[in-house]
Amino acid sequence: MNLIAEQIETYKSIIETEGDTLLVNMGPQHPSTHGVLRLVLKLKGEEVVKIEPVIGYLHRGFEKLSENLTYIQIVPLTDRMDYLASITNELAYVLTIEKALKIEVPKKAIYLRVLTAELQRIVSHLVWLGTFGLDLGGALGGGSTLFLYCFREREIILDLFEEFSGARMMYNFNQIGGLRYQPPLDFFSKLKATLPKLKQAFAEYEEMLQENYVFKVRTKNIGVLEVSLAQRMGASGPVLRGSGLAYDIRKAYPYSGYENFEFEIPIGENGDCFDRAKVRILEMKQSLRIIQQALKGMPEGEVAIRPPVRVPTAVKVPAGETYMHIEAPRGDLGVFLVSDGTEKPYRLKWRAPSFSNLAVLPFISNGHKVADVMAILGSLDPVFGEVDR
Amino acid sequence: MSWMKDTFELTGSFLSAFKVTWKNLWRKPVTISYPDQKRVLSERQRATFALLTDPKTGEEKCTGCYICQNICPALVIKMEKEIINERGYAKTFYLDLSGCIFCELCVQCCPQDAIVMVRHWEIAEIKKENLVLDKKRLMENQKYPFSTIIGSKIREMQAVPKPPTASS
Amino acid sequence: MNTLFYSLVLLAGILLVVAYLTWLERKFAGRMQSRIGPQRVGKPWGLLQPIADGAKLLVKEDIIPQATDKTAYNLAPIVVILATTLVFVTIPLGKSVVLVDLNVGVLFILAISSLALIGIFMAGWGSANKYAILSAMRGVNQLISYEIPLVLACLVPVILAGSMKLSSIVLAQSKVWFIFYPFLGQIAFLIFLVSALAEANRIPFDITEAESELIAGYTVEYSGMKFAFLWLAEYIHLLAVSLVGSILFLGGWNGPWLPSGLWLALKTLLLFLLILWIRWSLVRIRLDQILALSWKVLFPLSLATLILAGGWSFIF
Amino acid sequence: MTIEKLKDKIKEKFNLDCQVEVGLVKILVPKESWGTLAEFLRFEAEFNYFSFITAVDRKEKFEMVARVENLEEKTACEFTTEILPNETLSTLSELWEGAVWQEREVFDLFGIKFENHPDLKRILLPEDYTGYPLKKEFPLDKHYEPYR
Repeated sequence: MNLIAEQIETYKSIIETEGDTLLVNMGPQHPSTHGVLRLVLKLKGEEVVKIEPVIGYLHRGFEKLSENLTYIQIVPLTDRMDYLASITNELAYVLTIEKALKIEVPKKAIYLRVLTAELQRIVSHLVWLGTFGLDLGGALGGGSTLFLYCFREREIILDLFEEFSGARMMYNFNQIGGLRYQPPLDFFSKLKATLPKLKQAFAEYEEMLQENYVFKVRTKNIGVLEVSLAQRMGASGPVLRGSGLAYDIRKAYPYSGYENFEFEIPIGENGDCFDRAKVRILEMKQSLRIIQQALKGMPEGEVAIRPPVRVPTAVKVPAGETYMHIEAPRGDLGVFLVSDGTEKPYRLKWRAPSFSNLAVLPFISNGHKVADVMAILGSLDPVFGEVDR
Repeated sequence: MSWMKDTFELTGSFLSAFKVTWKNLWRKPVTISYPDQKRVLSERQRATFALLTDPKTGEEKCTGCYICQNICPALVIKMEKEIINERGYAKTFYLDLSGCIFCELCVQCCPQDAIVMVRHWEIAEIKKENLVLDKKRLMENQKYPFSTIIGSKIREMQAVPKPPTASS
Repeated sequence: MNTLFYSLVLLAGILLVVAYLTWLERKFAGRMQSRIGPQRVGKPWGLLQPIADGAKLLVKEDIIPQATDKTAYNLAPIVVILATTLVFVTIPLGKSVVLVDLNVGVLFILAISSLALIGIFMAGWGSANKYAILSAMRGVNQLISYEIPLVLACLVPVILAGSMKLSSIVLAQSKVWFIFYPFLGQIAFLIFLVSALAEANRIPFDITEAESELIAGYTVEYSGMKFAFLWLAEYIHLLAVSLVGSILFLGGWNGPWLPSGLWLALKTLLLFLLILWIRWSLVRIRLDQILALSWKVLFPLSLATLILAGGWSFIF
Repeated sequence: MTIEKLKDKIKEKFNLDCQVEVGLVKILVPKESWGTLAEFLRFEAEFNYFSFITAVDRKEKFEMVARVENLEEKTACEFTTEILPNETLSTLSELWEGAVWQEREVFDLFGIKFENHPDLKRILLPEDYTGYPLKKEFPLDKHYEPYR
């Protein structure tokens, strides 16, 4: 009898209870927190009563660092923000500086930027799809089948990037005023050869997920995000479009020649996990469409307006404020630059889409089961390099 | 009879999932068994660095001009200059690979094409100190194949590409 | 003395077979995922991989966290592996190759194998870890709900054969295997397969060790040989499920041309591969959906099947 | 509401001059009317989408910039105010929920406090951290003891 009483005391101290709720701390090291997120869950049985994300484990002081580097030195650092979509980060930064300097880049550079940004979008969404499968406990695969399929396809594109820039993930590929190099001579033919493979793979995924009853059961009506809340939260990208608002910066504020390309904006209906997933899968197909158009219309010519810079202080931005936002794979990636006429930015604020998207999590996951929280988190697709900067 | 419909859909989705895995069961594995097979590296591979000597005269190309040290965003290059016979040399040259972000800016800005990236990526070390490449080790790295991106070539690479001539 | 010798042989045989079943699973999953699978230890196909794994787990440090309930924590792996291994006592592996051919074989198997639940709960509770406790709760929920359809599905062959003795059930299938009985056989087999998967905690029912939310469930605090026991128990259970399934529904060692033992092995292997295929192709279902599947679909269906089986044996 | 109309309305209501670019209004507001202007922008001008709020350290004062957008009409508004260090600013989080985390970030990195903020604590840095790294006075070159 005494032993049992002792045991009860022990467990009381171990399991922190509040009424009949259980406080569970998930992360920062946890299989499905997509990096280093900590979630403090308050559970009632299996049901989530309260959820609080704790972020900042990957904070590298990016904005402070930028204030102490020159405009040219920052370009390779931007790769490290959203490490799954490096090129779009570079593009956002480079376009901001070009906007502030009011320079135009050659047409071939514009086309190549669009081409690579869309390839990058596919890469990023493939990683999302694979990890979303893992979060669901393996949509198609006890943990990892879909994940490995997605990475198999991603590898093809990364090989292409490697041919182009010599690096697989951190490219340092855009420069202020164009691109750093021409693509290798056989780049376009290789890319053309891979497109049918990708197309077939996407068709497989779409069939597999959209028509899959189990996938539907796990994602439909889970984590419903209303469109008005999504707007007020500043959620963007597939999260906002999944809620049913056809807002895409590529269409709304065309940058880098996106007005020359034809594509559709896929939207969802309810704003649940299924819609967000659907939007992303359809977006990959639209990206393929843009790539095909870019390949068809690829002009000849130079890719940069100036030879590569040799000194770090070569670029000086006139004093003023510049804001530029582009449609990154995760949404509205904005760069707010305050310059004071020197070679270093006075303040460089990154409006990271993952940050705003992740803030939605506590609003939409209450009342769901623990397993659903992971599905919702996966469908928001945060990347912690970008959330924590 | 919604549960009947559900059950049918359930079975159908199981079958479609089985179909995909079945198809993939007969595809060839994409794995490259690393130490036995190695993947073909791209010509522009960025992996580690080398300091070059001029193949004709056998002299070091680096003149110790500090440009790469100044442009490095990660501050991993440290060098000292000395002047012998009215020509600059790098007396010491340290490159800390553990902090390097492989952005290639140092290669891009080198006016003498003295520092290049080499296509040799098996650079893991047990001790962190060994990742600091000094001048001697950088010179030794010349034995590996170079990446095609070299400071003076970047300008050419931005221009309109010429189709390969018949001789080459 | 003879019995002791045979049981030792049986135990060693089970462990060896199970070790190579894990190898088979890894190889199979690898090919399904465009990978190669184990290939380094024991070239060319990594045939020594299970032995290397076992050696690794044996020499690993056995960490016992301070806050654990030592008795429950230490006893749990033993209970689990005992419960799963004892099942083999009454499973016939050939025409008269059986340790004890019990008159109530089916009952014995069902009763003993559900004892593993107690071990799982002990492991979850004893670990004093929130994930483990959640997992143990889920395990109890799931196993209790799937026990009933499993028992009812197992009763169908019992009714059809008129005996609970496994050898006489096989004997009754010497002309037609039970799975070929129209409707009745297939539905009963399906119910058996689904509930056996749930009992064995395999995907799509592996919510007890759902790695995406509960990390590893009740095994989260175990290391070394204790973890190996829990992990082996899962595979032993799977082997038992495949064996029992092929005996109850697929006609056991009945079959033309080939020797009887080979037939049983072949059927067991096929069933095992089917389970692996399911594991590597499906998504995990949520707890409430699993329970709903059990109580709303499988339970009524299995009752109906039972009545159908009764009618069948009454008529023919 | 078109940009021109918005400009007139702001002139009429708040007596403020706007800087107009294509699809964008930039307003410099005094600190007192920050909250009322935000309310006007949210409910009357229907700028529903909250993009970001941030601060710029101008050494003797902080410049606060917030950007909101109307996604349907593709218009945006950047409103700016200037506050002295140690001054507080009324929160935007009651109008746009997205401001909750963004203002926490500003508080974390600049030390600016927001009135009536529901949950004002550090977000990116550890909770026992002292100092506000995005301030220009934050020492870079000397050893800094960050934790309490």
